[in-house]
Amino acid sequence: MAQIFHPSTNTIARVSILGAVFIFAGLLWLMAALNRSSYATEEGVVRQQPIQFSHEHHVGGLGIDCRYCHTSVEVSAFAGLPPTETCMHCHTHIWSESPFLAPVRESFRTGQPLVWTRVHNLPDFVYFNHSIHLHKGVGCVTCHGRVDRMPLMSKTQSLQMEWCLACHRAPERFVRPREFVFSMDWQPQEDQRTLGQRLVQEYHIAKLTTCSICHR
Amino acid sequence: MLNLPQIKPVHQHPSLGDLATIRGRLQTAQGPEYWRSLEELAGSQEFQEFLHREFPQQASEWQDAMGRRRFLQLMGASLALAGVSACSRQPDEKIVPYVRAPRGGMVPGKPLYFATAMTLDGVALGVLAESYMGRPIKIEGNPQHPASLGATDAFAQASVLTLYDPDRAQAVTTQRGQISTWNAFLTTLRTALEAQHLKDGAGIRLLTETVTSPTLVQQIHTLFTRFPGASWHQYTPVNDHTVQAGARMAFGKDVTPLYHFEKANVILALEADFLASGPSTLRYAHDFAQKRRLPGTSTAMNRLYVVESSLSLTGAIADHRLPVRPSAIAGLALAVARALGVIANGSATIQAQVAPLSRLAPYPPASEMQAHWIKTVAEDLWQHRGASLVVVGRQQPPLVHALAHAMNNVLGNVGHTVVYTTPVAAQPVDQLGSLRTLVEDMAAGRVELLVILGGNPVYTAPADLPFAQHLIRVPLCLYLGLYANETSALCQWHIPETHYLEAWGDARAYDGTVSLTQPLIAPLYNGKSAPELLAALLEQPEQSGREIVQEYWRSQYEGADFDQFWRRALHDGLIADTAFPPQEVQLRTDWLAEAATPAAPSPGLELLFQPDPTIWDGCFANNGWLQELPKPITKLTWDNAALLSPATAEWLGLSNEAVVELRLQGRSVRAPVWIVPGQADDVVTVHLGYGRWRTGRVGAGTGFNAYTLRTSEAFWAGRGLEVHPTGERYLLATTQHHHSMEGRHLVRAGTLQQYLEQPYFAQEMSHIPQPQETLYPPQDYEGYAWGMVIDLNTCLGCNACVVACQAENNIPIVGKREVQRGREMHWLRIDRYYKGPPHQPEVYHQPVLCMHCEHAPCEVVCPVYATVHNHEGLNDMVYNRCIGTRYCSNNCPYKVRRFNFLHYAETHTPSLQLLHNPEVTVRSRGVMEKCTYCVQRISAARIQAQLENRTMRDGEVVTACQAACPTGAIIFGDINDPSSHVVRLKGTPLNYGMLTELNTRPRTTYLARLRNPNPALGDAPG
Amino acid sequence: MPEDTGRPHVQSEPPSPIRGTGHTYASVTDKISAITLSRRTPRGWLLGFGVAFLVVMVLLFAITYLLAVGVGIWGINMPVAWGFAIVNFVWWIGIGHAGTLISAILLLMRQQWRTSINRFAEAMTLFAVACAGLFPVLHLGRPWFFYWLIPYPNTMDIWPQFRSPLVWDFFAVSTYGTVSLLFWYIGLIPDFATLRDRSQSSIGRIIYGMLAMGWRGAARHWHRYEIAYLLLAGLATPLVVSVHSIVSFDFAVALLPGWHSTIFPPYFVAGAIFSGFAMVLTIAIPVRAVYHLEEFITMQHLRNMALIILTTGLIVGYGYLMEAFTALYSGNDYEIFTLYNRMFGPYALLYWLMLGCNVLAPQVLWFRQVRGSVPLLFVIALIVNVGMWLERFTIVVTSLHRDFLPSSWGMYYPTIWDWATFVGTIGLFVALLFLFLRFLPMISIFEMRELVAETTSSDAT
Amino acid sequence: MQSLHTPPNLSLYGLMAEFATPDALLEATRCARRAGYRNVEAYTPFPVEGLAEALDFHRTSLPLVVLLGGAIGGLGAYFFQYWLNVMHYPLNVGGRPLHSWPAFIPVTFEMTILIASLAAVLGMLALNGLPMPYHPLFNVPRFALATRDRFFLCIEARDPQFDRTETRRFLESVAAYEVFEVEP
Repeated sequence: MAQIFHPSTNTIARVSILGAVFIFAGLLWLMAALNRSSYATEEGVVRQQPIQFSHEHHVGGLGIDCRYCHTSVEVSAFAGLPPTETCMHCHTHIWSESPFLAPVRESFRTGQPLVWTRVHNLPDFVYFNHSIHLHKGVGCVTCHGRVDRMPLMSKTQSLQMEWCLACHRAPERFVRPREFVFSMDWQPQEDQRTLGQRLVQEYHIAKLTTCSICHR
Repeated sequence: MLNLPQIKPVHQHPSLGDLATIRGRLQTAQGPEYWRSLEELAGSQEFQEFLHREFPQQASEWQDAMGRRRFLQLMGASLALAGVSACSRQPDEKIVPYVRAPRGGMVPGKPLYFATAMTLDGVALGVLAESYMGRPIKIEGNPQHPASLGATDAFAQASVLTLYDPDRAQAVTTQRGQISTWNAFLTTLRTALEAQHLKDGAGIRLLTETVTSPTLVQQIHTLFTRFPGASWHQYTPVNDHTVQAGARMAFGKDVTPLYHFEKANVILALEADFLASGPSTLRYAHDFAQKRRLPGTSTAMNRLYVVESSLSLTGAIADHRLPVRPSAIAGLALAVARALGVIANGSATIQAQVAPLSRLAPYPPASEMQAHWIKTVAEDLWQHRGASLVVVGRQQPPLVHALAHAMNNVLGNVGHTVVYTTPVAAQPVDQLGSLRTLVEDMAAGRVELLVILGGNPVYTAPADLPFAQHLIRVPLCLYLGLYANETSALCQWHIPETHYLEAWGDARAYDGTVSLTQPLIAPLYNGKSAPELLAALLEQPEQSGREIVQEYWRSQYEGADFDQFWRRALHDGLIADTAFPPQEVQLRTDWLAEAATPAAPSPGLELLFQPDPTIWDGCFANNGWLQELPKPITKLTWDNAALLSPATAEWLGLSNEAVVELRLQGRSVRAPVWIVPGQADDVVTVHLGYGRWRTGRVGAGTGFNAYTLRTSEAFWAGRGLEVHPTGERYLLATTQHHHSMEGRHLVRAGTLQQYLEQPYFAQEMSHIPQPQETLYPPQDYEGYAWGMVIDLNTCLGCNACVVACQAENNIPIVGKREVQRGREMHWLRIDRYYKGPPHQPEVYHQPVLCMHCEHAPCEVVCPVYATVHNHEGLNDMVYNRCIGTRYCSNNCPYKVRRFNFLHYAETHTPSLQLLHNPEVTVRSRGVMEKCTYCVQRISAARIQAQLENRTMRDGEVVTACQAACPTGAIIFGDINDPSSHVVRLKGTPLNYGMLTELNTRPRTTYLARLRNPNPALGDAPG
Repeated sequence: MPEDTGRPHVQSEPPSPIRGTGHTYASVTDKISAITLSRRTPRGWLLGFGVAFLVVMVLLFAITYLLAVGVGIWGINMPVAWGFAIVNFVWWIGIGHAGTLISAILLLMRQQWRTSINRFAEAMTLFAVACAGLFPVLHLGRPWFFYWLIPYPNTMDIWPQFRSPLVWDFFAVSTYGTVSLLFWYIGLIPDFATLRDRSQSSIGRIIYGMLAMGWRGAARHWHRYEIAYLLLAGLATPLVVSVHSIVSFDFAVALLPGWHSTIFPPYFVAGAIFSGFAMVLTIAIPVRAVYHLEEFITMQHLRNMALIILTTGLIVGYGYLMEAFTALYSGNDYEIFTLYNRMFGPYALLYWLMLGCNVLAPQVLWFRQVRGSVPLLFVIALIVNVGMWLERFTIVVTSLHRDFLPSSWGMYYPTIWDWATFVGTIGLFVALLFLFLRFLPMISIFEMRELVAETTSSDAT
Repeated sequence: MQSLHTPPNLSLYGLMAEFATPDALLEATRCARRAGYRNVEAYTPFPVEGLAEALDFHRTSLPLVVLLGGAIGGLGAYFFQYWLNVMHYPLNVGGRPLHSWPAFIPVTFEMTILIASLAAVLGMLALNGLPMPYHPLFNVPRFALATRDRFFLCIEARDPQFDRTETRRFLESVAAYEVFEVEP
């Protein structure tokens, strides 16, 4: 019989076998990476909103407290979204003619609500409660980032389960004194660990990682 | 994390596109705008969609188009191994804030509770409605209300589903079906009324159900002052005219007996299902339980004798139950009365009166046995003079009621265990007579304007009254009703009625207490309440229900600050001190004279009518929760049946599901047979309310219409019934196929005597030695550790907990076909077992829900951690992790797990999605689910406690089933807290765990059932 | 340059027949490879494959409908949450045991007769495992999440729950599949080389050439090859035992009466071998007739397999006996009831049928004449296949449908979709088998040559 | 003889002799070794007993590879399960201990087998230098019979003692059926 294969096939065969291993490993890595990439988590993604609302201006600039708009954040699971009314408190007086605010005035007149697109959107089978997190000393910034520096709102955290667990497993790494939960620029005066451990004691923060804490 | 498209809960905040828009509109609208926006809503596309939408329980396998598409996407995704990378981009979610913040201190994401009242047959039950972002989603009992005391029944629990029922009448219709408007109606009405003015309204007739509402009554009276010629007729298919007649016979005036079971030590119930049927059952059950429960050391326990022809829940818990045919009860009552010396011995002897009670009753010979029985019961009653009670049910003729009054009189019970008050019905009339005169008037053409407020007379009227055929001839007929039904079909005008959660109103509770109804949501379907319609008749159509009710009470109120009084009344849901005071009654001496002694029971079969235990007289026919709710005794769903005793069935050569033709006085209906142990021989029981020919998609095609046999003389019971086998079969859907405990100690029961001698008998019953030692290290649960105790001694099997659980946890209904396949979804079921001879069995009820075993067998076999323990010892079920191997269910010895074999969840009908509890995930196809001990309530309480820097108090967490239970048979709490109620009960000797020999260590345990038989009758139930 | 004279003629083609038959290295090679290399495809094959293929289409349709609508299309319910899917799974896995058993254990036991049947027995194993593997995935409520059984790093920080027998199953079955495949493949390498060197078509040469990986029968290669083969056999033997033991854990680990039993592992393994050999016979007998392989698959083979069936059948019978005994002896009401329910309950007929097929029918194999009659063997093999399926049905369904609480007792009735899926997998199995017979050597050629060599030398001595 | 016409300077892979029976090959191999040839390889249609020994090829590291594979698989699997259940995400599953070692055994066992088997097969192929679709021997047409019924002995050119004519003579002397020159 004559040769069926060219001498080069030997190399090709070996290389392809070796390559297959690498490609497979590579694929696995790629998936893991994709899952955590901002493509999947939508970190930093700015969404189309009815109004170009700037937290930077209102929080950073004017220093309006979070609770002025997100009224129920301390008492309810849901932080609350300001009714058009709230906007109009000020905007009947200032920028009352601004074209940017036309939708707000429209809504106020017609009674048709503004329809926003959620930026921090957990899956529907996850039950998150704002009030208790604040009460235990989790700052707004910890999960929402420096909104006072965001002209347009976007996520800064992945909000994936492993991210939640990171804090639920080691709260001392993230908690802060209650009085500073709404502060944008709070920095621990002492070592976060020691502070954290003290607060965990003080606030009776349990490391809750069982399923029904979030899923029911 | 894969975003599971099928799992679509209605979230704390608007989450789904279509829903968001709907709710957005609901929320943003205020007062009149609200109104308008709902009309817009009616026009909107998604609204149209849900009007023409199949219901979940018709869930034909292909029906779920969405699911299919979604599934293919998912398949594609996961096959392309994008699945592994979890394609975790979530779809954009819209969020809709208010325009103006709502009044009334509503916090977004937190529920509010409003007191209101639900009426059934005109009588009120006070409830609290839980409102979530403006949506009423759950009914709880009103602790301040005398009829509720915090408990609810299955009807109240299921009433929220009726509120959102897309099959409800949507618009004013005329000419038997054409869509019209309220204003068009008003014009017609005005002209008609003008015509009537000339003849003092001689042509006006008003047909209502029993009316207790003071406001409505006043309106009606005003109407009659304007139109003296008009007349008012009342007809309710399940009415108390026998009770009234009986009282009139005994006392010569209209009074209603109110019972105090908490004071009664010996009770004789004659065909009286006082624990489960009627407007006062919740209160009576509560009071009865007071004497049934064994708190701590007390060993006092009442004794209940029941004589009835068809096994009822009251009969099921009786200490002695005597099944006899309806016609024989009178004789039996007479005999007891005679034994008590109520009547001097007449010609007839006990023997003569009693025999032959039953041709088929096996050993011992009926007469002897019953003679002995009667004697013993009479003695027992006599010994407990003043603390005994004789109760008679509405199915019995007036004579028997009168006899009972006489007996209670002799026994000195009046004023103690029974008091007499003004009837709650504003105008107690013989409703049959009332309807008959109306029909005669219609026949004679004297009726020109007929106004029907509620009810469904065309369907429910006695068969011998040609109501329907004369109704068509009435020139102008206005019908106010929730549904387009048999009656609306024959009326020129149909005005959609408001649901009680949409309307203002008032009504009296069983004891006369005025209960207020206030709306939690603007009418979803353009409805009008009865007061509003009457206002229109009074030519003040602009009056809103609110004004009408408030104005009436303003006029009634003498006090200073009406607004404060009104606020208080609304807050409490009732007007204080409006209960009728007890009246002095004098037993007439000659009452017996006019009472014809009952004819000795004729041989042959008898027919007994009963309101259906789950859909009552048919008014709940389109309520899926109630349709799929297993009937307490038969465990049937979606159908009624002809109930026969085993002996009778054998004698007739019939078996379950055989179709027979029932013939009574020339009328006939075809019905499937269902054999019920404990049914009296020679009696066929049929439940009313089925066989509707014009109803919604849920009720359509269920059961047979028992009204076709029901005539004004054979109103509750009829003689001379013929049963003709047809050889056909009709498949019924039952949730329990096997009725014996197979000698397993699941429900543990004993007698009071046994308990006194050997308190721990229940725990000693467990025949297999329990392994106390285990290989597993002890799990220490610091903090809370939740546990439950269910007291079988006070559980009546009334089903309230089952529906409460369904409402709280978004449990879907699956439909008859799936139930037949054994796929019902109830997280909490009530097992019913029989023990002893089939003609006189002992009956045991056992609510079974997840036991939350500490050594849960289900968890170990789950390959994906979809069910695991939490730190408080709950057996968590993580729906979004579940892949549906169903191994957990196989390994669950209690079989409490439920699986979504198909897409059962209601995710397509927007109006029904408004009903979803946002705190509980809506489960997708292919996911296992089960009782969670209402973990959402635990979480809420835990968070609240922590926000207030305290620990949870005992009783702070109340599970849905516990809240509903009228007898407090379900107790939930922290077993780490030695002072908690649940720990106290778990410490009692009666406490036992089911199947503990498997070392599952259930957190849910039971208190053994006790019976208190009369030694003189032996331990036999009879 | 020397005269090449006196070339010794002793060395011209020495006739070396397999005992009885007149076979030489050349003839065995030619005869077996001819089946695969022949250019024209026999009509019978086309027909058979066509039918099988249609049945596979039925399977695909059933699966599509299943995935679109949900497992609700099957007859499963509460309490019988497992039905045909698991029954078929266990049945197929059991069948899949003969192959590896023959190749591994018989190899270790130096049973030469294995050579002519091990190749397609292994193929059968692979196909059976493939069919079996379908079911655990399909029976999931949400099959598209089957990969949650695989331990892979994920953003949920959640891994499989390794206490669950289903996870054990997953590892056992996938390992078994992989190892069987390896076993089969290295067995094929030298034969691929043969086909490569004998194939007339260039495509054939290239494909077989690639598969052969350039095998050239070097002595050193053969040496390592034999060691590797032996080691694999050594590894596969405990594996084959472990796999069905673990499958039996699915039941034995649960607390259900009728499942929770320590005898399950050995009795499942025996049952597996039992059904496996039955299936080998069911296939071997027709193949042998159609392709005239009587010289390779001799009556001796059939007789040996018959004996194995008889033996394992007895073990299985003992298993049934012990089940009954332990139930009665335990005094545990639930166990006793389950036994009683199997014998006299609604599914009693199937139970007795099972005993008939698995215990009674094989007893006729005590008779030499029966072992000698091919048609009888075939019939018995079929009976045993049915019987073993019934056994799995009995175990799964009758234990589930009446367990602890009488209130939740129920019945299980398979639907058309249950049947479609089951029959479909049989079609898949047969179709794969047809492909195998056509394109791969169904008998290990080089081992046959070895046999020729050994018989020659033993004849010489 | 085509082999005679081949130009002498042409480099060879080696010389290959064909035999008809395993015994002849065995004999020839032994002679070759005795004659001091080292780079010798025999090719047979099936494993011939004693041939490897005749080539003085005794030990292979394959068993060691397999042992390592098994060890890695087993230990790896067990410790992964331990890490997961005890350290990474401790969850209370049915009240069982976090470290439920009996439950970890099946997977450990299966992984042992799996990795060991993979090691066996891949190790064998690797040590045999497979896949090698191209090999000089295939240049010899008669070599196709090496997978049928013929037996070959090849003395490679890189053998220090290799000499075109000497070796050919030697091979013919051991009664080869025919001798071929194998071009690289």
